[in-house]
Amino acid sequence: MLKLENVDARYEGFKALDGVSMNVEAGELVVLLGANGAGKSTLFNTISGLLKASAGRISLNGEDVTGKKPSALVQAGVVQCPEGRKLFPEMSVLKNLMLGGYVHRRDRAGMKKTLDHVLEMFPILNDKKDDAAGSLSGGQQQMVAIGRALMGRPKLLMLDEPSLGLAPLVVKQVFEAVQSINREGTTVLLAEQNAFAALKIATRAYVIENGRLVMEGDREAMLGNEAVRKAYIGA
Amino acid sequence: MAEQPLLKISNLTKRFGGLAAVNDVSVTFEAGKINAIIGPNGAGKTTFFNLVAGAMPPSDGTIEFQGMDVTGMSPDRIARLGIARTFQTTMLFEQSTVLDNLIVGHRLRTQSRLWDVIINSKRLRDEEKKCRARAAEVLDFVGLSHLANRFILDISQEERKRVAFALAMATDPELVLLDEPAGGINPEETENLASLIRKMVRHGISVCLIEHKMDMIMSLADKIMVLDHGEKIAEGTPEQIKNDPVVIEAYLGSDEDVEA
Amino acid sequence: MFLQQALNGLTLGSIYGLVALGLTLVYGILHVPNFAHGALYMVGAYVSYFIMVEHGLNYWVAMAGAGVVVAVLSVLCERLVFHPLRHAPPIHDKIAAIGILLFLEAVVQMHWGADFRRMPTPYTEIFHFGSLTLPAQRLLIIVGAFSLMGALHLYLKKTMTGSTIIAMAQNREGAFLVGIDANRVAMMTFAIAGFLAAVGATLFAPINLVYPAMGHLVIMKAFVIIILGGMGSIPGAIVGGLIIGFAEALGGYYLSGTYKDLIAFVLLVAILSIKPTGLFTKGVR
Amino acid sequence: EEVTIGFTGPLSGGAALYGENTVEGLRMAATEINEAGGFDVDGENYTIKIEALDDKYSPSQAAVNGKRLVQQYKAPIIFTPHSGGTFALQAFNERDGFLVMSYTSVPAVTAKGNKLTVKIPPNFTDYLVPFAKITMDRFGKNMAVANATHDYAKYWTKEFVPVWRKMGGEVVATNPMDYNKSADYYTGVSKVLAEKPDVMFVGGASEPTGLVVRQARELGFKGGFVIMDQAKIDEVAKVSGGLESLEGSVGVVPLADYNTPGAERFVKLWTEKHDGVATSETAYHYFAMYLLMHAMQEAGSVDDPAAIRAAIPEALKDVDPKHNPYDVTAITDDGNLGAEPQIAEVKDGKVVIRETRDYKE
Amino acid sequence: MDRVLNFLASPAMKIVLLAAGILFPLVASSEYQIYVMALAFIWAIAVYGLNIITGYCGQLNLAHGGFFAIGAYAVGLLTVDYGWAFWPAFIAAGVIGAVLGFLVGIVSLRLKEHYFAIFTLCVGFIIYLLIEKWEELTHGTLGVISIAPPEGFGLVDFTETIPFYYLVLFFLVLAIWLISRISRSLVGRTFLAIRISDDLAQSLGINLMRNKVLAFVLSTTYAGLAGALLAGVVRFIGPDLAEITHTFDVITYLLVGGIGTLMGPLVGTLLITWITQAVQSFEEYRMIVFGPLLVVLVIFMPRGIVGTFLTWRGRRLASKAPAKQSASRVENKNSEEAGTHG
Ligand SMILES: Nc1ncnc2c1ncn2[C@@H]1O[C@H](COP(=O)(O)OP(=O)(O)OP(=O)(O)O)[C@@H](O)[C@H]1O
Ligand SMILES: Nc1ncnc2c1ncn2[C@@H]1O[C@H](COP(=O)(O)OP(=O)(O)OP(=O)(O)O)[C@@H](O)[C@H]1O
Ligand SMILES: [Mg+2]
Ligand SMILES: [Mg+2]
Repeated sequence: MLKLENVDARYEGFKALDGVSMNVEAGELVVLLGANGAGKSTLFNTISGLLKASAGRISLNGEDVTGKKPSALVQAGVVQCPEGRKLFPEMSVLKNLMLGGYVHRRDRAGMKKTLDHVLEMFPILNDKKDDAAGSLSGGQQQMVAIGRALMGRPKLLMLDEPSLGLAPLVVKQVFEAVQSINREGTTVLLAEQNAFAALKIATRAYVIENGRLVMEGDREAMLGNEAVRKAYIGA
Repeated sequence: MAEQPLLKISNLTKRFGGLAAVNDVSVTFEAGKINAIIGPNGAGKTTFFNLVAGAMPPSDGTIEFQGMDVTGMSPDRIARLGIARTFQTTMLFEQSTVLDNLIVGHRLRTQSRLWDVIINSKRLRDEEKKCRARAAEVLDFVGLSHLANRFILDISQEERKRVAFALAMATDPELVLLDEPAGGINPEETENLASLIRKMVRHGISVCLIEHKMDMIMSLADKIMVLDHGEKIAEGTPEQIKNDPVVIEAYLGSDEDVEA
Repeated sequence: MFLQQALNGLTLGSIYGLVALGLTLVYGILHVPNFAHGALYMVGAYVSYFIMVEHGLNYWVAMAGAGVVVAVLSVLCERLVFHPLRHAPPIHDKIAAIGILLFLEAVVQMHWGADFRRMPTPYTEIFHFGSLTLPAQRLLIIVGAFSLMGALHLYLKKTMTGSTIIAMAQNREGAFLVGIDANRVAMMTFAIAGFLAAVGATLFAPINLVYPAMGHLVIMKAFVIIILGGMGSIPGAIVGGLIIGFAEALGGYYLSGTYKDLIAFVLLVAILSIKPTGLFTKGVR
Repeated sequence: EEVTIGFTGPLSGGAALYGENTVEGLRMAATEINEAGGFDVDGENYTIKIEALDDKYSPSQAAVNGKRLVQQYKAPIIFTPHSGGTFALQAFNERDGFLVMSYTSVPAVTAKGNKLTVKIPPNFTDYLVPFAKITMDRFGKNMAVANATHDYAKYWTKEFVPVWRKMGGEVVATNPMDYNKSADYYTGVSKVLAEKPDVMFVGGASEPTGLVVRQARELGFKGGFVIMDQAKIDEVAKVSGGLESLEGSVGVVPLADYNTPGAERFVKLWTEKHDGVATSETAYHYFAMYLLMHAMQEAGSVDDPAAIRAAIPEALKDVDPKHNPYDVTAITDDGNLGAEPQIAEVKDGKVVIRETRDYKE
Repeated sequence: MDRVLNFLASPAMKIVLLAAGILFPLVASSEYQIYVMALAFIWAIAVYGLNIITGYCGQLNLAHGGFFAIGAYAVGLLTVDYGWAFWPAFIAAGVIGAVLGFLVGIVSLRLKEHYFAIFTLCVGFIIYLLIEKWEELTHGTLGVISIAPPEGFGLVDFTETIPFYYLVLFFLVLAIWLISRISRSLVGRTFLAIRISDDLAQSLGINLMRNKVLAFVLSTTYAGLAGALLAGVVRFIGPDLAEITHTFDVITYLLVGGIGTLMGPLVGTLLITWITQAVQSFEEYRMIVFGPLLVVLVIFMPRGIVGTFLTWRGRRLASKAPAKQSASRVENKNSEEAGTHG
């Protein structure tokens, strides 16, 4: 479904992605592991068009999407739930969610359905739906961000550290939610620090280090890999 | 010290409009201990810190620090009394060097005024030396001496967290409040950070921290307070908290495996 | 007499409100006060003058023409100046806006000179209601301004496209990520703001004069208004416009004509001294 | 040889047109003089070069320009069309040695005893009695003051109100308005009209004055207007809705209606090369340039400002009437050029010319 | 090349600049140039004032021109209406600037960001309107005529351009010296902390109000004294001095030179002053050039001339230094003013 070939990305002079090639098949749940600053967010931003790849090629279902605008990618079904949430802080939670469905704005019934689904997944948002998103706690905001991404009814959902700052109980819920989203047919690309929980629901995983993909493997292989355990799972 | 708690909170309440972000919380923290605050998102943990640090006035209740009523004091006065804090999102002076960032941390222990600057008084020269020395000292303490002349822009996330610790330490605090110090860093670094926190306590600084990383909290804390919907729902040792059905229900969840 | 002054206040208030609306919208996107907005207002008046007086076309054609021209100009400012500066610290946008202002004034002055010009109105009737005098043009100003404000309010609140403007204002990247084409939204906002400024100027010009410095005081008052009303708030801009309009008309009449222009500013200073975030803003973390 | 005559005034910003008009007067005269082969002083032939610098109406910029004109361009004479510029130049003109030709009616310019200053326009005080008499006789004794707020307007009010009172009149309302900044005059105009005046004293720049007149009429005012000399009746009429709206007003005579051969010739000269209306400031500067040429000849020097200043009374006699649209004939010791101006009254929809001397008490 | 760069940023450069300032009257081709230079120095002092509150402390003050005018009017009114001599009036101008700065500061500095900017914009406008309308005090639109010049001593006569030039140069050097002291001291670091974040500064025990007000008072004192000097040389002032355009001018000088840098205010002021003089002959067309120039400058040289130079030099030094992985991303590395700009 998604294919990257030798993609580079730069911040001014600094090469943050170096020859990244990866392949995500439809229906997979692929986890991206990496230390801080390894380039996970950079990779996501490059895929979703916020950053321009300085070399290489990105294609979606065989179609070249390198250098496309983010709005075009969302239209094509690639939705990112970004690190740092990037909510609309002074808008109500509900408005935030509705805007998540911006590309489906003509399909009111469909939007309503997705909205119900999201509110069911995060009931607290229902209580807070008229509050300004910026007044929510960190974790609540994270839920809004995930919910907003789901409202775009993604074909490929990219989640950048969705568990950041979440309580264990909520983390668990989030992972369950991700898993069920994936089961319902959405391809998921997940960047996580919480490697163990992520791998448990993954089909496959990549490890990124200093902007390079250094390892790839399916769930069992990864969970069993000594180096991975040591670096990302701890103990 | 022993008879007098370091921090004594009574009936602390903070309302935002109709919402009680912190609701009638009473708790005491002992000196020389690591006290943790946990709770679901939006439970009011950061708000609790904001109240203690004076960043916002409470709607109700009192805060006593070392036997002194500090309720409603301005944050800078509270800092001078010996409460330092770090923020949930690390704030540093990106375009200065690590050392330059830290020098101002000791400013509150100095007396120099504009007049001293104009006449270049001895006091000013002494104090600048003192601030510099203190900066070097805390940098050494957090183990980053080798980065003294690097720019904040150039150092890693975990190093920034350490610099933020050092900055708080530079104020010569009795108590430091750490808001999710291990947010966004990997397990190995988390462990390093935990040892740093232990080291702070060994040096006579009391610590109060907010974290969601349970394994870290459980191994680190002497005492844990659990907040939910602004209310204190439990308090006790890690052992007690782990097994408290109320906490499990509200926060931890019954399935242990997500904590791996 | 009170009613007459109230009517004057309403006239002034609706023009101020219209200009402030554009300003508040652009503020939302730029996050800085756009000092060039007053110059757009001025250019709007000149374009109308050009179409109507120099080419003898109809008043409404002139208004539409000015609206379009200034909208395009406003979009150009966004593309050429503010877009490249979107990551710069706020002070830079302000300076750049001043640069635009100097430039536009100089261009207008080069072409038309600095003298006062007069734009006639096709509506010269004067209505009398008892002791109340209401020239048709003033009626037009009030009705025109309020219909525009109403329409804009509905557009922003009720349509998804309207929401995108607000979304953009709050988080650019966030807007990108839900599939909003941020550039288009920014351009649209600037276009609307420019259009409003030009229409406001065309409405107001017939009862005033057209000259290169005509935007200065209006824009200062518009700043006061958007602060009073809370930056980025549409109803705030309208209410703020009315407050200032009435304060000036009534204050100028009952208190002091000499210090009339001070009223708006003193009001602002007083209000902000008591409530540092303006009248209508909600506290948000 | 070339003599440089300096000018500092507003050539950009809100007052640019005014500034341009004044320099244009100098340029017209200089071009004529140069095309006629220059002029002779002490056996040497000279042409004139006008060096005009922009000061945006700012006094400190005028001072900078003054320094530059004197030192870089060696100008013995500097024109400036505003009081602020004049005051700033007066801080050093005696020391640095240049003559200030000031186009402003502000009395303080010559009242402070500066020896090298000439004030070009006539004293507006000559207008006061005739203005008051004509309007009072026709409409009544109650006057409302609704003129502008800038310095010149204030001088006028200060002088005019006592004259009006002395002649038995009363001031029923005083509400000067900022003609250059106000967004709307309705408030101010309705405020003074509430006191039911017979006569309104208005005036500032012509166009805003026209607006004030227009709005007064809209609000039902039927009396006459005393129009301060800064505003020109013909231009006021364009905004206020024609001469009919000015019925019963008094003001200065538009240059085009002025009854001197110099004025007629000047207006013709102007309309050959420019569009728009010839203004008095241009005509006065045109005259002043000729006056100075003759003064240099009388003084026998192009670079001794004191001598040039001293020669002006003589030079006044030398100026050809065709170069003297306003028939300026005298200069006071303080340096005020003087003329006996004419007055315009709007009567039955027409401008009627009156002589000031007919109204002396 | 590097040697030149290092020299340009070294203390020796300051001595060279000072020498140039002292020698300028000897090489100037006319008194006019000296006069312009003296005026530019006066404005530069005002710009240094703005740099304290805006460059170091991060609060955009749009009333700066108003305080400049207040200083000028203090001298004008005290000497003309109350018969004071210049020097006492000059000191009074500084004090009045400080006191009014204090009063405005304690009200306005509670506001954040644009609210502060627009609030001060309005304060500036109120100052202007008061000067224009409050005739009993200020002479209104008539302005203040015949202001006393600074009294000289012995053979020195400050109504002469060259002695006045040296007088202004003296004050300018004093102003820069004080700022360089402050910016490197604990006080300056405190301002910087506030610029970066109010919350962080407070948590470090910094009293926000006290420090912001201090910076504000310093800046208005600078503005007041600069205005006083202007009144002493031009000797006539009108309300136009308080117009908002002067604030914009001052900000432009600051930005062009480099906000938050030590030499930026001087460089910016001198450069623009001389460019303005040079394009005088374009008369009204010059804004057509100047406006876009300003835009281009902020887009392509956002740190101003001095800031850009320091950054560029920093990059160069960094790239020469033993290769560090991230060295190329260093935004801003320089020894001279590391702590004071950004
Ligand atoms: N805007 C930027 N400008 C310059 N360098 C950047 C920028 N954003 C990221 N980088 C650098 O690029 C590298 C990769 O960063 P990235 O944010 O992609 O890492 P990450 O794997 O997502 O880390 P984290 O776990 O902290 O989110 C890091 O060295 C980082 O410092
Ligand atoms: N300034 C504010 N105005 C209004 N509501 C606020 C404000 N600050 C916090 N709140 C509300 O108070 C509650 C507690 O927030 P707080 O930030 O203290 O939570 P927290 O426990 O730190 O959560 P997290 O673990 O997610 O950071 C939340 O519901 C939040 O929406
Ligand atoms: Mg990341
Ligand atoms: Mg929190």
